[in-house]
Amino acid sequence: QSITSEGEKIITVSTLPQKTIITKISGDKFSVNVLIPEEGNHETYEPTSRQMAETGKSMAYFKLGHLDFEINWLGKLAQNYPGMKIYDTSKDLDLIRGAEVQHGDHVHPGGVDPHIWLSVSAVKIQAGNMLKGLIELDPGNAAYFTANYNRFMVELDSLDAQIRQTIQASGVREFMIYHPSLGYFARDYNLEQIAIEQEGKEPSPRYMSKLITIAREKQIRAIFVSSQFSKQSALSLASQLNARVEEFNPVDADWMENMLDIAGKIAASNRQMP
Amino acid sequence: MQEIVEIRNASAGYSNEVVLHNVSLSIQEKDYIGVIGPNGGGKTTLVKLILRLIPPMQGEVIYYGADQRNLIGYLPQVSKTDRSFPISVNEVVLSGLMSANSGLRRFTRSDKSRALEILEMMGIAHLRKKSIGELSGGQMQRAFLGRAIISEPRLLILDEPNTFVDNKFEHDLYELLSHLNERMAIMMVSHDVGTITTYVKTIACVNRNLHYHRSNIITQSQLAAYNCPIQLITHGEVPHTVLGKHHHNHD
Amino acid sequence: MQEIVEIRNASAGYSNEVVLHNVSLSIQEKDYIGVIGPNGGGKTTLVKLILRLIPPMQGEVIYYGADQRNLIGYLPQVSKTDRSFPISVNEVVLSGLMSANSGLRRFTRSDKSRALEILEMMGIAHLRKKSIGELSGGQMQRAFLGRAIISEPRLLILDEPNTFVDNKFEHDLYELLSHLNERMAIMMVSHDVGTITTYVKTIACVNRNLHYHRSNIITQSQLAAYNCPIQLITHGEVPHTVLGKHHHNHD
Amino acid sequence: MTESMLHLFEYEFFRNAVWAALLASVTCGIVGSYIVARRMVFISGGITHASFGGIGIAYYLGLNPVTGAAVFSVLSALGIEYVSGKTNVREDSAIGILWSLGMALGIIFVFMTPGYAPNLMSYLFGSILTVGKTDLRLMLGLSAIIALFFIRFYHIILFIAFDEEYARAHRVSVSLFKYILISLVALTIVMNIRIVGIILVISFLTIPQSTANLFTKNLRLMMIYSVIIGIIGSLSGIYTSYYLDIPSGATIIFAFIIIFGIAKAIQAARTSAGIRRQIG
Amino acid sequence: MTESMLHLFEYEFFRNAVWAALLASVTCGIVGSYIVARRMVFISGGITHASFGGIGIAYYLGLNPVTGAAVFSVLSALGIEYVSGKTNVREDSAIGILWSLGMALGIIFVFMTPGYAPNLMSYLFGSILTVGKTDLRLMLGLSAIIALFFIRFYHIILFIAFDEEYARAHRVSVSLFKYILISLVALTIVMNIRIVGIILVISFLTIPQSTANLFTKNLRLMMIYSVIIGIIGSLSGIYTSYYLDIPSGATIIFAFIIIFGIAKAIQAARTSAGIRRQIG
Ligand SMILES: Nc1ncnc2c1ncn2[C@@H]1O[C@H](COP(=O)(O)OP(=O)(O)OP(=O)(O)O)[C@@H](O)[C@H]1O
Ligand SMILES: Nc1ncnc2c1ncn2[C@@H]1O[C@H](COP(=O)(O)OP(=O)(O)OP(=O)(O)O)[C@@H](O)[C@H]1O
Ligand SMILES: [Mg+2]
Ligand SMILES: [Mg+2]
Ligand SMILES: [Zn+2]
Repeated sequence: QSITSEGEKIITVSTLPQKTIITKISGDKFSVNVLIPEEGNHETYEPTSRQMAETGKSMAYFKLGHLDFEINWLGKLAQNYPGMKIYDTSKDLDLIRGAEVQHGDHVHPGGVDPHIWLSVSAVKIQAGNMLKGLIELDPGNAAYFTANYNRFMVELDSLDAQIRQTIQASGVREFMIYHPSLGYFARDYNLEQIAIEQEGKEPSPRYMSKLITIAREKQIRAIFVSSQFSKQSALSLASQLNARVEEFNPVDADWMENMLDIAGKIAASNRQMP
Repeated sequence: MQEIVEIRNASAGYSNEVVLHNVSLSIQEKDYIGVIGPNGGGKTTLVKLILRLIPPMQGEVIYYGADQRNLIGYLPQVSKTDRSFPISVNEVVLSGLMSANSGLRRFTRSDKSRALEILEMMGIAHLRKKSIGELSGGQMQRAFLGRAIISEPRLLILDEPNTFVDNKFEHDLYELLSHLNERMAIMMVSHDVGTITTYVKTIACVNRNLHYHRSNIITQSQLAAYNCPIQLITHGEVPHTVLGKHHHNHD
Repeated sequence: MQEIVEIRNASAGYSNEVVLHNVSLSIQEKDYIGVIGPNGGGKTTLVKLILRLIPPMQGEVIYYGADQRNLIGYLPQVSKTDRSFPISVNEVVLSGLMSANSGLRRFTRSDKSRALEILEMMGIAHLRKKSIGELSGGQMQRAFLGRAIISEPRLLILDEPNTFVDNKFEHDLYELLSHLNERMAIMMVSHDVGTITTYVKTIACVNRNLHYHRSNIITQSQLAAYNCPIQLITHGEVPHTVLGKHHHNHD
Repeated sequence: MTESMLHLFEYEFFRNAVWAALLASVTCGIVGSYIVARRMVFISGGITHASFGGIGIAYYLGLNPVTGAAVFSVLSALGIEYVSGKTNVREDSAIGILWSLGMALGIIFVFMTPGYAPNLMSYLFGSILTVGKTDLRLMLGLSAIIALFFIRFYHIILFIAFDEEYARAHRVSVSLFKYILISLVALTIVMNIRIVGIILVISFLTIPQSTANLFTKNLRLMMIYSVIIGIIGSLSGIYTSYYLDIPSGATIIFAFIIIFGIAKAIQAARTSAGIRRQIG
Repeated sequence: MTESMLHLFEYEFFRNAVWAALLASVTCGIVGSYIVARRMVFISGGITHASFGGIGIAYYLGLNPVTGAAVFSVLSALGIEYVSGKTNVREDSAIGILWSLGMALGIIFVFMTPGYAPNLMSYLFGSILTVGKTDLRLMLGLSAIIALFFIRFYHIILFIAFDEEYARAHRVSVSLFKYILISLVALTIVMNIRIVGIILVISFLTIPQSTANLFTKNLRLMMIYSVIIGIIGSLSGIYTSYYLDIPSGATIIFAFIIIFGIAKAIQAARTSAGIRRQIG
């Protein structure tokens, strides 16, 4: 039934947007299996047996790079499937990370913001990594993949231009977000991401008071919140700022459309809604 | 004489064992029934059946009288007391006043002075503010006795009331019960033949079945006639040496 | 005579109350000490002090003898039994065999036959596979008595052993204890003056202080001389009517 | 310092946080004392996770997840009481069973819901700094209901909790009371989770009560002291978190634990002084 | 069907899942019976959340978070035993306190660690379908230790759990045993969470035990039956999840609950038949 018919080649990725992106390049040469790790849902995240069976048949795993899920589970998966190649699509990417800190005798790097799929420039680099991987897996179709890749790059350039235009036209310089998943997006378009959960951490009262002062100063009219999360806290804050809550879905399967949608929402975020 | 409770052809027990087989008993006003029988005979089971703490597997338990509010006062054989439960001795005694309806009303001043009276009667008034877990075995038994009698129930059921209490108090207790019996029926489980035969009016022998003797003195021949299935009760065989009275200097 | 345990000028009690003040007592082989005193006098506290279940606030408790493994068998006044705990009657009795070292070894065949013997002695052999929570009050007390004596300890401490048990068994128990006393020391807390004075060899009166009487018969004048702070013990005042023996048809 | 303390009150989020702390202290102080006395602190974890099922079902049916959580938490509380009453399963095991069942239902319904799964847990993690007005109003209502219920029925609640069998012998409607009580417990937990988050709820439900229990063995006083300790601890926690610029949930917990430590030390000193005096 | 059942074994993930189910059944069957008998099921939630603190500290210090969790879980288990032994705080309250403290520490350390915050909990959660070889080896070791320890010291464990005071009177090193036992409990919980996830752990620790308890009041048999029920339930849950293509955690829980329901029905039928026979 759903187990793929004989001879089909399978690769596995972590998230739905990643599948959309890699399919742009791999076309019909690979069947793409998604594990769909739900951000922050670790108490309950569970793949089904079938997803796991597909993963087992995969030639390779294209990891996004820095999802908690990947950090903690991929090692186990690799143990289960020693034959499966693992590609890190975040290779060579200029990651947003905390400062390195000296702790006595050792240094450890700050945590990495994992939301690298929500940025056109970052996806370009990921696509390059994907291309390299796919060619390695199936050298016979190298030309096909490269053609797809080039076509995708053109699409990405136009997407980037469109987003840049939308943002510039709106004059928006900053946006407020509950859980900071648009760090790379903000960097791409010279926006300031004002996060309530700064670096994904619970706010302190002093930070909250600062936040409110800034939000008032900058006339923030919208608070962005991922549609997977409870809006409750954002709503309460929004009412204090006389702002609205704007939902967006960071993991929508239709990645390109979604990027435009997010850009549109940010562009409109300084406007008072009727 | 008015009937208070009647057990009619009832069987009762626990999930893996039927303990009482087809027992019948009627308790009337002013009754003072002593319940005797060997360990495991079913005395406590009988008490629980009357209190409707376990349902009859067969037959029925009927309560008589329009007002069933203050029907029964009860002293359990073993109380499942959590020794660190935050409740004071005074509150334990007061808890005897709860009943189907009156449990919902607040305690009045007279309830509280009644509780103090009972505590004094039980000789534990000085301990009333202590938490129940801080009492000795006998002191705790006294608190539970107080809880059983405070509401002046129509029927007082005591399952081995002499447990843990010292002799002085035991004696006083039996006197008190005789006195209470003027206004309420009493059913008392005991292994103390001396007591049973001195104070009670009638005797129920419980050993899987129940045999009711309408007197507090039963001879061997009577028992044989009733085919009374109880074990040898032989307190008199133990010779006594009596300690004289001596003074008690409580500090 | 060899000493087993000695309490030397000890005070003991609970966080909010010192119960025993400066008590001393030495228990020697073949001793049979009856401990009497009013409710709340400190009898159970004394027992716990000897067992080192509570630390002395002052003074000391000394165990004598090189081998302290099988020192004490103990029957608590109230056992904190969780009635739904998954343990069988047989296992409860066997648990008396654990001690500092032997607790770590497995039970041998002879341990198990010893347990069966004890269960028969206690009249609960037919209940040995039941879970402890399915016993009646008296049956449970017998199981705990079995646990206390199975290890043949050098000192047997019983806190009100007659609780809940029927007369037939009570009588048998005292006979058994007299028998056991030939090879172990016994300390027994009881409110039953008849027993105390019949079976024990010496008497300790406990009421915050401890007065030790080297005899089992104490007269009023003796008590006065010792200034014994115990309450009136008055069992003899209750008149007895003795029930005759009658047959027991167990099913 | 006093000045800046007052200036914080200009912020609505801060006023709300103070209100939330007060209301959580009251509801958890009362309900927590009952829970601690009955040795069923575990229920806080159980209800939380069982209500997960409700969120999942609500999400699947397109209803409000919070209502789903509330309804389901009450249902699972009733289920816990039912299972432990009717079968011989012990209360803590019953809680464990309902806990698992709730989560399993949650997972299945989330799975059946098309699209990316919602983060059900996020519905259970509130922060005291982002409490909404509606929640505060609901909490105020709940506090009033709980306070009134416990004042009105204090003794019967106490007696049933202490000796259920005895209450049954007195023909009190024990089951009715237990069902009502456990529903109130469930509502308290769910509501408080919404406003202070699950971690803080467990702290609010146990630490002040354990502290109070060091000084009193009276349930009523335990409730009163717990409320007071809850208020002192949570307010000082919030202020500390402001001055140290760290998350307030953690500082409130630390404040509670410090208060507990101090109380324990005082009690130990008192006891040993008392013993020394008596032995003298 | 049998064919495709066997064909599943071609997948390593499936073989590992079956191993994980077996090992979880063994460890949780034994440890869970002990926990259920002692009425401390709550400890599963407590240990998990308390170990959050360990992960936070490990993360801050740049150490391995899983080791941090394991070390901290044992430390908090010892803390629970210590608090409930030395102060008069009841065990469930002590668990609540340690639960809060652990989470507070976790939050603070995450806050102090520079950079984007990781979801610390993710270090603890696993799925039975993604178990790694290393984890299985660790689990195998733990199962062996637990089985040996419980077989070797079965009676002393039973007696201490049943009547601690009596064991003390017999001069058994009660505290030592309790500390060892609670450490084993903590390790079992942490390890099992990593391989089957927290929801499943609580199910594995309570439902088979409650089912076994319907038929036996003997701790040893309870352990054996629990292991068997655990294996049957988890394997049938895994198969069901494969055929219905739904998450296996949930189906395992449902399998457990169905087995419990059937067992309850059998027991009820037996009882009433027995009563009818005896009454005649
Ligand atoms: N909770 C229970 N579950 C199962 N069986 C029980 C339970 N309680 C008592 N039994 C059994 O029922 C029988 C009668 O017990 P019951 O407690 O009524 O005896 P009793 O006459 O009160 O004895 P005692 O003098 O020892 O108090 C006993 O054989 C006992 O083993
Ligand atoms: N756990 C406890 N905490 C605090 N106080 C206690 C505790 N147990 C007993 N007490 C107090 O200590 C005193 C002595 O108690 P103890 O149990 O030693 O008396 P006892 O002589 O055994 O009495 P009884 O004949 O009633 O068993 C009593 O006043 C009692 O209130
Ligand atoms: Mg009885
Ligand atoms: Mg005593
Ligand atoms: Zn994110």
